[in-house]
Amino acid sequence: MNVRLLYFAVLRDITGKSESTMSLREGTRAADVWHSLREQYAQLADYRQPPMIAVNESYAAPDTVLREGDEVAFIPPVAGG
Amino acid sequence: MNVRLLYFAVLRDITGKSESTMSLREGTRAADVWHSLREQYAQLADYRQPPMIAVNESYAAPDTVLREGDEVAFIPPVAGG
Amino acid sequence: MSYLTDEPIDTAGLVRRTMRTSDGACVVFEGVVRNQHNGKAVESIFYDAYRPMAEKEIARIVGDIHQQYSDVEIAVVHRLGHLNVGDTSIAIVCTSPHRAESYEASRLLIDRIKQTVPIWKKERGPDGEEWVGWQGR
Amino acid sequence: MSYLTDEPIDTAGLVRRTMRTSDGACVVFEGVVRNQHNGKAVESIFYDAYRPMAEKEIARIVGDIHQQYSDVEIAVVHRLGHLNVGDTSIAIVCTSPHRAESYEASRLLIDRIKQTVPIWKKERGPDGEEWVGWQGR
Repeated sequence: MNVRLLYFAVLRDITGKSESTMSLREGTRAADVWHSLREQYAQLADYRQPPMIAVNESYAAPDTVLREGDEVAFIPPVAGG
Repeated sequence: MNVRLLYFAVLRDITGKSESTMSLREGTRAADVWHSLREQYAQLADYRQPPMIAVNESYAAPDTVLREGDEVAFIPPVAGG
Repeated sequence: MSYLTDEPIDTAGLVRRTMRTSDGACVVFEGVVRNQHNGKAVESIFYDAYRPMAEKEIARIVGDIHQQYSDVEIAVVHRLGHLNVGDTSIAIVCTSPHRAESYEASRLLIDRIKQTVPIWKKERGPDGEEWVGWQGR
Repeated sequence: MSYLTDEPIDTAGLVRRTMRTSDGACVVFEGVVRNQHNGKAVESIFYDAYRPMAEKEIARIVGDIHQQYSDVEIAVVHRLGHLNVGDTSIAIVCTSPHRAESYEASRLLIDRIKQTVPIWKKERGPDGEEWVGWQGR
């Protein structure tokens, strides 16, 4: 199955993109996607704890099982206001 | 001795003036002035307790002894803001 | 500078003149003439004041709050005379590097101004007019 | 209506559109770009957002506060993009018949918006630029 990843703020700077599509095995959890990003980007390697996670524009737990077509975004520490 | 009385808000409406001069015996206290106003104006007769009192533009206690040339104002319940 | 005015209050201008480049927060309180009070319709209000004493009282309150919250820059303007529903009667601007102090200072300022500053209002409505606070004594 | 904008925020217009004739109090919070942060000079800020989610989060927070303070009318606008020192990044307007509710609602709104709405800022100064909050993790 495929999910759509969105990158914001520092994560967009680190990955150099604002979105990508990732092919996943059934049963993959949101936190697993974070760990695969940590393997790809050296600047994320130290961040074992994923940041906050959003699935389909709502906050979701790290162990959320992803489904075909989900939109997934990792939310670095927010600083609005 | 003489003091200058200032009338504001409801007290100006009741007395029909914005200021007056009153001749007082030495030793007269601020509250005594209030009671002489109560005798003059029927609408004040029921108000045994004087409102807040200002002497020379600062709040003062009812038993403040007045002096020649003092500016005295009775302060009805304030409603600024 | 005077804390009292007979003209409409220019809140945006007040904010502009108060903000410093080190300020990250601005809390503005505006008191506005409502269309009713204790269930009675209000059409307009006349604000009266013991002007020189009101200036001194507001200055004293601003000084106290400034001493308690030294990071907060403060501006206060109270309008007097005839105001209609929707008109701003008082504007209080507090600016500071961080927001907590401005919220607290703002709240204390309006509470204390309402308690002791010699300003009065006469409400006018379809049933006549009355000085607020006098009837209830 | 959108809670996000790429244009300068018109706070006075926001107040005008929010006030009802039954409101006697208006509390406005403005967050403003400061000239420093944790002792580092700041020249400008770039605000980024996960826009559709930020809209939903702000709507959710406004809905919660409105439920808790049903007398309070609320308007929120957050600006995105490049802002300079002195520019308003967020304006929160709360109006109500009496002041206590507007003060409380205003404070809760800004606290909650800062906690969960997916908006980020990159500070730019003479020493370079950095995403606020990332370094400290």
